[in-house]
Amino acid sequence: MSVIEISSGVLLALGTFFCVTGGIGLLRLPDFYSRAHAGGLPDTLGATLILAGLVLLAGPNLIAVKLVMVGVLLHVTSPTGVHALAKAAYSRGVRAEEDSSE
Amino acid sequence: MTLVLEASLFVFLLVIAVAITRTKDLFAAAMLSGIFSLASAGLFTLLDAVDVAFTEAAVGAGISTIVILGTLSLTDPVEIRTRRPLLPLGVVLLTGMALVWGTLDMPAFGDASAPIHLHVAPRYLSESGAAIGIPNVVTSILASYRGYDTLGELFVVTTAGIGVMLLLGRGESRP
Amino acid sequence: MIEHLPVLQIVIPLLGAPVCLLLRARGAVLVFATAVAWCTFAIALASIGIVLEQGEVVYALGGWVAPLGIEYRIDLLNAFVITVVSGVGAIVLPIGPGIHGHTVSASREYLYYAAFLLCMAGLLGVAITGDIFNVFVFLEISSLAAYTLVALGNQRRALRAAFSYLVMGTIGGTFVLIGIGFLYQMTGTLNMADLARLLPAVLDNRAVHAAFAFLLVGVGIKLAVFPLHQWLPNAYTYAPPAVSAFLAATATKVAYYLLLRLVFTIFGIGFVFGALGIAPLLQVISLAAMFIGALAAINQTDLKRLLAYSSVSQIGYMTLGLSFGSVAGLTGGLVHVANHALMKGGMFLAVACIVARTGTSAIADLRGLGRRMPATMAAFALGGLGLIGVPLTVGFISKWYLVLAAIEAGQMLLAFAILVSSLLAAVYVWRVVEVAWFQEPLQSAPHGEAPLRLLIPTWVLIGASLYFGVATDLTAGIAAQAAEQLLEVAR
Amino acid sequence: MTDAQLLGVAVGLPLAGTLGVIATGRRPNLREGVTLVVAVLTFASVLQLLPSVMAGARPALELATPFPGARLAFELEPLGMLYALVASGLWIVTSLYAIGYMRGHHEGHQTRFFAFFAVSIAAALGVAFSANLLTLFVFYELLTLCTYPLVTHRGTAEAIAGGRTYLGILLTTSVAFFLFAILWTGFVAGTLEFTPGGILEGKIAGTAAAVLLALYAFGIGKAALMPFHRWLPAAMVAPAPVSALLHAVAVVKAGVFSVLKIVVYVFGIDFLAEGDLSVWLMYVAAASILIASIIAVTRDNLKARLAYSTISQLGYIVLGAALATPAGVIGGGMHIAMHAMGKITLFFCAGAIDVALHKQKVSELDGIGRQMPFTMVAFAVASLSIIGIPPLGGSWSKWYLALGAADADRGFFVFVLMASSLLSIAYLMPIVGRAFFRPSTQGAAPEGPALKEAPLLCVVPLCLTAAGSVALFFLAPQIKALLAPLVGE
Amino acid sequence: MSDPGSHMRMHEKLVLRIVAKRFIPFVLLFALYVQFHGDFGPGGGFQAGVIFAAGLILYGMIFGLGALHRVVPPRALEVAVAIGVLLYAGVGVATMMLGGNYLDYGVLDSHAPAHGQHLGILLVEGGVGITVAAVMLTIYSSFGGRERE
Amino acid sequence: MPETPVRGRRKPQPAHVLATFAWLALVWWLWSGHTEPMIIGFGVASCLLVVWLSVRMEVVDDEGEPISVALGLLGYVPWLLLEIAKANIHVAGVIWSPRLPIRRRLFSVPTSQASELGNAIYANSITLTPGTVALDVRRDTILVHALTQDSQEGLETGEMDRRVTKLERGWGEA
Amino acid sequence: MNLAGLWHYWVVIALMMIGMYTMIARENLVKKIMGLNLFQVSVILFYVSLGKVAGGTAPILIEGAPATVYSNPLPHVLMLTAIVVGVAVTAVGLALVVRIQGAYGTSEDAELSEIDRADEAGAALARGEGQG
Amino acid sequence: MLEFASIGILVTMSLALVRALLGPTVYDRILALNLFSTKTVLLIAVAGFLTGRPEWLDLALLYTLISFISLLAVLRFSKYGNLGDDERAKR
Ligand code: NA
Ligand code: NA
Repeated sequence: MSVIEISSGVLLALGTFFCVTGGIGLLRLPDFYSRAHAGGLPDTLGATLILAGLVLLAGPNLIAVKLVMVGVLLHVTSPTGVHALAKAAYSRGVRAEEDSSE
Repeated sequence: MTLVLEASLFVFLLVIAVAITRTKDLFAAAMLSGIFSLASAGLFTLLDAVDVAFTEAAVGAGISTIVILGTLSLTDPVEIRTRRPLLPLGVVLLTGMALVWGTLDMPAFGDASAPIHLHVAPRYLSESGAAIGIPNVVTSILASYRGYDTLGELFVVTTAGIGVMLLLGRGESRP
Repeated sequence: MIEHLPVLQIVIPLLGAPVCLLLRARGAVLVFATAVAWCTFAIALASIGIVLEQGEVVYALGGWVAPLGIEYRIDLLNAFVITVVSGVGAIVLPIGPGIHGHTVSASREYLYYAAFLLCMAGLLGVAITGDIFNVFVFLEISSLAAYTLVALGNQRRALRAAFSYLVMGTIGGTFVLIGIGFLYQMTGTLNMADLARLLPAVLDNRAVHAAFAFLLVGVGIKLAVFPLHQWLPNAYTYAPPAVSAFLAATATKVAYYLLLRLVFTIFGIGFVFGALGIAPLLQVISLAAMFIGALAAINQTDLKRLLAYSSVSQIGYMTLGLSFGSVAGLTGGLVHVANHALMKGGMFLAVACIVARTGTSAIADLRGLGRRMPATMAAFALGGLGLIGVPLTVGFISKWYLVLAAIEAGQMLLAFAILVSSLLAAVYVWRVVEVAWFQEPLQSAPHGEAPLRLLIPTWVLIGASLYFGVATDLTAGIAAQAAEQLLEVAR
Repeated sequence: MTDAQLLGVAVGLPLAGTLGVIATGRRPNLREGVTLVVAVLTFASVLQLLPSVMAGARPALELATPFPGARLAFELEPLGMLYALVASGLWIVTSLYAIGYMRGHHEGHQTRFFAFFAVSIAAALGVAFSANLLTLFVFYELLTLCTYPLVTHRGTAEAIAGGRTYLGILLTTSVAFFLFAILWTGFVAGTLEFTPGGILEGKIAGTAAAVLLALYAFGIGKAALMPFHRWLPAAMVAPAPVSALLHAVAVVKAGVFSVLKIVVYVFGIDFLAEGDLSVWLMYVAAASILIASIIAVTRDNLKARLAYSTISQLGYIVLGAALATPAGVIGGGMHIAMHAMGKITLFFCAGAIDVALHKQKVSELDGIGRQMPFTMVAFAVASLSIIGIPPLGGSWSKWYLALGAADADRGFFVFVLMASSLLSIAYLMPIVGRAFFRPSTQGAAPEGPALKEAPLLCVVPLCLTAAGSVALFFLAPQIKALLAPLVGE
Repeated sequence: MSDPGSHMRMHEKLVLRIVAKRFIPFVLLFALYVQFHGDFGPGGGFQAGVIFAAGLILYGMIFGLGALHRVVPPRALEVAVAIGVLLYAGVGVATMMLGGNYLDYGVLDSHAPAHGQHLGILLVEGGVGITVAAVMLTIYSSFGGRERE
Repeated sequence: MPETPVRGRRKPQPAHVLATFAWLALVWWLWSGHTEPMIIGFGVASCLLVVWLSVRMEVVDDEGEPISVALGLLGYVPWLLLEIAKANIHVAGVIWSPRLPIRRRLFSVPTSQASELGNAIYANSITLTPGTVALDVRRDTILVHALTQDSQEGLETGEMDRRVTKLERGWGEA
Repeated sequence: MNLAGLWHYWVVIALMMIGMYTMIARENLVKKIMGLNLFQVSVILFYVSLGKVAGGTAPILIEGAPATVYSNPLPHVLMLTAIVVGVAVTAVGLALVVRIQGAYGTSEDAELSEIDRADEAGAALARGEGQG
Repeated sequence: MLEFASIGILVTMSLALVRALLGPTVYDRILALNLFSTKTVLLIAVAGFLTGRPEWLDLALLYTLISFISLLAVLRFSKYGNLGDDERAKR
């Protein structure tokens, strides 16, 4: 196994970890707004790490460029989407639970 | 590994399909049917049908979902259900059994010696390179060998467009 | 250019639609679309001539020889069906959508003509192609256009009728698609002639049986064969009258054509009647359609609905003709395709005349209309005589062959049943005749005939149904030849 | 003009007359003029054919070939000649009568009436001329359809109901049995052409042939064989000229004519006689004769009584056909003419009484002989002809029928004929008796106008036909000569 | 469904608007890329048409149907529907004129049939793209142009 | 259809048009990888078509084509990615923690950006960073939902705000 | 018979039937259209499964690798058409739903039937009165 | 490692699906389904490498694009006040 393969593997593993974490968060967290936070996890760091892992595997070529593009696209659309969603929920009266203190 | 992927996607599809049928919230159902298309497109990719996946993603998850949502915004977005229909269930079970029965003699999934892979398809794969000169055999067949089908397909789209225009107007003002 | 006639047959009406979109002006579109429709009809007539002269005509689209590409394969059977469809289309199209009611505003009439041309082109495409998947594509073109056209009726129930039609039609289309899939899986080809060549080797495979079943049910839905007919009555009742006339005269006919192709060309009678032995089943279904359809027609209070149920019944005759698997039976079924198109098309147009003047098609409102609109009601009555099968009308010709086929097959009871069911037609036709002629007109009854724009096409169709009741070279003559060809292929 | 062309002209003239009637519908005198002229011309053209047919010619005219091997064509033979002569000849007098009746009765829709009347005659001539079963069937059905508007002419609920029965029975029997039988025949024999000696011999087994004969006998509903006779009384709602046409000439005679023709030219009398295939039909005909006669006796409505009389008399002709002996067939054929002449007179009289006195019931007719002497004398003459008393036409046909029964060694049917004659005396003569020998009980003024005949246009025709009944007695030998070729003589 | 956007004040969807402005040109470009690379990989006229329409639909959803109609007037859409179809079918007519069968692109280049094929495919895929995009947009604006009755 | 006055639309400047074209051309080139003249030709034509349409759509302006931020982004994005990574780890810890130590809050943070584009970048950055979600962007504040106290405090330091403002500096009119 | 090699098809069939069931059993018209979509996508899946060759790859020719096994391209072509048909039917169907909602105020089949029945009864009543 | 990643992604998708089915509000569902679709993108990318033909990342681009547009469409067109309630919104 080359260095590239190893580092790619690490990146993939980490990315996968964050993805699954996001999924679990989506289930565990108690209300919509909290889940919105978890929903961002897999799209940001998780996706970035996985795509980075793949870029390493692909090597410097068009494929890598497209992987990067997918990543960039995700980074633009994901927060915009989550923001729009949260905003819509908020403006249509989904109540945001607030915890008194830690 | 592909098998695991395929199986998981199939399970997703089944779950989503049942959810679509069961949910009374039509917005949720609309989103689910978009997701259904997306997941099935994933499956198409695994089954080597990249062109189909591409199209299904754009159409099923994109346009169809938008049109369904547009309809929902003009209708009541919650379904009411008054009866438990046994007849449809019977019809569906019968149809399903007929289909399963029909598959029993069929060549196994992926069998390269199935008649389907032996008669015309190999000629497309072997001849299209020289005759047409583009790598995507799907495009070669689509636009040339069966270009007439595609013309028909285009007219299907046109007909739908004319139909919607006739029924709803062109959108510039209500009829 | 003569060798390109087969493809022009389809491409000309197809291209008519986008040109309508470009022209847009009401008068120009009407003239243009009419010209296109008549041109299509002329080509169809020419094709019959060519086929009679040279035999089967094959045209490889894209220059790709089948099974690599799609081919058109015209024999007498296609030529016959195509002529019927384009003929009725040419006569009915100029009527337009707006004689009564204003579901289509004048500024959008061009869309109606475009949809009409597409519907016609789709039906023609189904009838002409030699590729089974191409059938599906064109079937969907015509169906989509038909759903839309039905929805243009001036009552809100037209919308629901169109929706049910769409749901049923889509199930039918999808079943056809599934059937094609099985066939393709077992043979590797989509070309009909190629399928006919390859299928015998795999006929005992269950996939092929399933393919046949799904194709049969799918086409059966489009054909509105009993008990898959539920979509038809409402669709024909609430559609604009000209659309009812066109669809009743053509859409189910093309489905019937498809059924013939499946049974005789693709699967072969050896399989269908021999191995599967579905003739008795088909006969039971046909008889049920003939009687239940006619009895339902008798019970209707609306003229269009009456005609719609009558269509269900008449479709039974066609499938019955098929079930004998004999030349006489096929001739009967096939000639009834043309004959029923003329009669039913003419009668629906007569209803269009009535609706145009009275605004209603309720039978009770026809009182005394025979005196106020004699030409219209005479057309209706003559068409009705055809449905009954009175001599000197086309209906008699069809019945003749069908009964002969039954006697030939030694099925005397069946022959008797055909005759008796045609008497039921007398009941529902006569109900209308009595109301129209032997009751006093309502005060609100109109004075004066329907506009000529409607009356002329009505009489053209009814006149043809009388003419072909005597001179049968073009109908029964060709149908008989087509039947012989079809059975020759099957043997 | 060749004979073949004359065939076309004879059928075409009434059709052209229809158009003329419609075209001149706004001017009644002109319209009736057209009717009369056309009627005379039609009769003339039919008459012109007589010499050649008598001389053995068989003029033929091809019309169309809707089915391979089954054409629409005319071919005139003796039986058809006779029927055509009766139909077209009586059309003239009926037209005259109809003019008087319709005007006297102030009926509506007269244009429609005369138009359909003309078509009916065309159809009847088509039946007479038909060269094969297909042509026969076509014109037979046409006749049904174009007489329907005549039956329902008045448009009352009763008329519509009567029309329904009329159309229902005639259509049902013709489509379900007659057409079936024709197709069966075509399938078995390979041809539908009327051929001397028949086309079925050797092609069909005995039992099947009997069934086929039954299909024909009952399928030809116009022959009013019981139990498919109900249409005839039901059609009584029609105006009198229609009844006259329907019940004396065109329609019922088309039925029995068809039966005769099928017996002679499809089965062949030898085939029928040899196999005893038609014995059952003799009994059915006999039953029809007797039962209808008995019912006739019980009817008080004059037209209904005449209608049942017709059913009974039609049974004679069917019986003649079923006997399948030369004398039987000749008698049957002859009775077409004899009964036509007599019965049309009776219906004319019934209509005249209705027009003049507005009476429809036998029981109301006491003493009307004095008010309507011409009418009632004609009635008496015609009755005697129907009963079969010389020197009236009816006696000849009954004679031949009885002879036929005797030839077949079936004495029972001789007895039936006798019994039926007695019954016909019972239902006809009382009317004459009432009219002449009973005092007028009803009517506001017994001493009112002494003479109250119907319009002249009604009375003259009925006198003519009564005279015709007498004339036929003397023409019987010629008729026999005309019909002789039917039985190979 | 009223005019998307008219009832939501623009600054309320600031983020969407800004992202969309950045985004839409690339969606359209992506569509054209798919159009012209269908020979080499997945995609082609149909997919391109849909994506192109999706880009414009995105515009319509955020800036309003009125804005969309200013960019692509409904009548222009109708004409585009016709033109695309006519382009496709017209190629067929052209091949007929050049002596081939209908849609036999080989005759488009008498020296190199394969090149003719390629050319034909490009043309007809173009026709597909135009019509599909126009129809999809028409459908969207037909639904979007209605108000709840 | 009522005319909807659209705020934030500006007449496109030649520089913006050029920049758009450049971006599109670059992206095409990255996507395509084909060097045949024909495909290149299609590429140029496609870019021109899209530019033309974009101008028609009035999406080619400072907001759509933020030339001026391009350079600033080079500095900002790495910082943001780092922040995101840190926040990710933080939230992941929370999610995996058995007692789910969350403390949800709704609060507003002031914004110091002059332009709407700046606001948008700030809001998206907030949302991108796990633990905080921008709910509503107003003229000079953003309503934020925070998952934990740490997340809230991290945002309330105002560092992200300052960096975004710095990013948009030198923009001129906004 | 190779049952293990057929499960793909069976799952696809199950999906089809769910779609068909939704299409014919559900009363909400939009739901019916969703069922229609499910049904058609499943059929597409069926065809695509037919076209799969074990160990094959997408039928886009790889230059310089003549021995590559490709899956059958024809089902893919056919299904592109089927997808188009599907979206066309969906659009027209939903346009009808919108019009029905506009005309009746509901898009539930049961309610629609009720309204139609009431209409018919009303019309019959009116006619009866007209005669009397 | 690719296998591991794809299984991880599948697990995430399943979790998202569960949340989509559980709701309770429409926004929860939208959120979950959006997550599901973006994970499909990753899955496609990974699967491309797994099956040896990674060059169709156009597909992944398309998916991202489409799911974004769909999400906006959902938000744009969903306008009921009473969210995620299974009672009839009106009538
Ligand atoms: Na392609
Ligand atoms: Na965040």
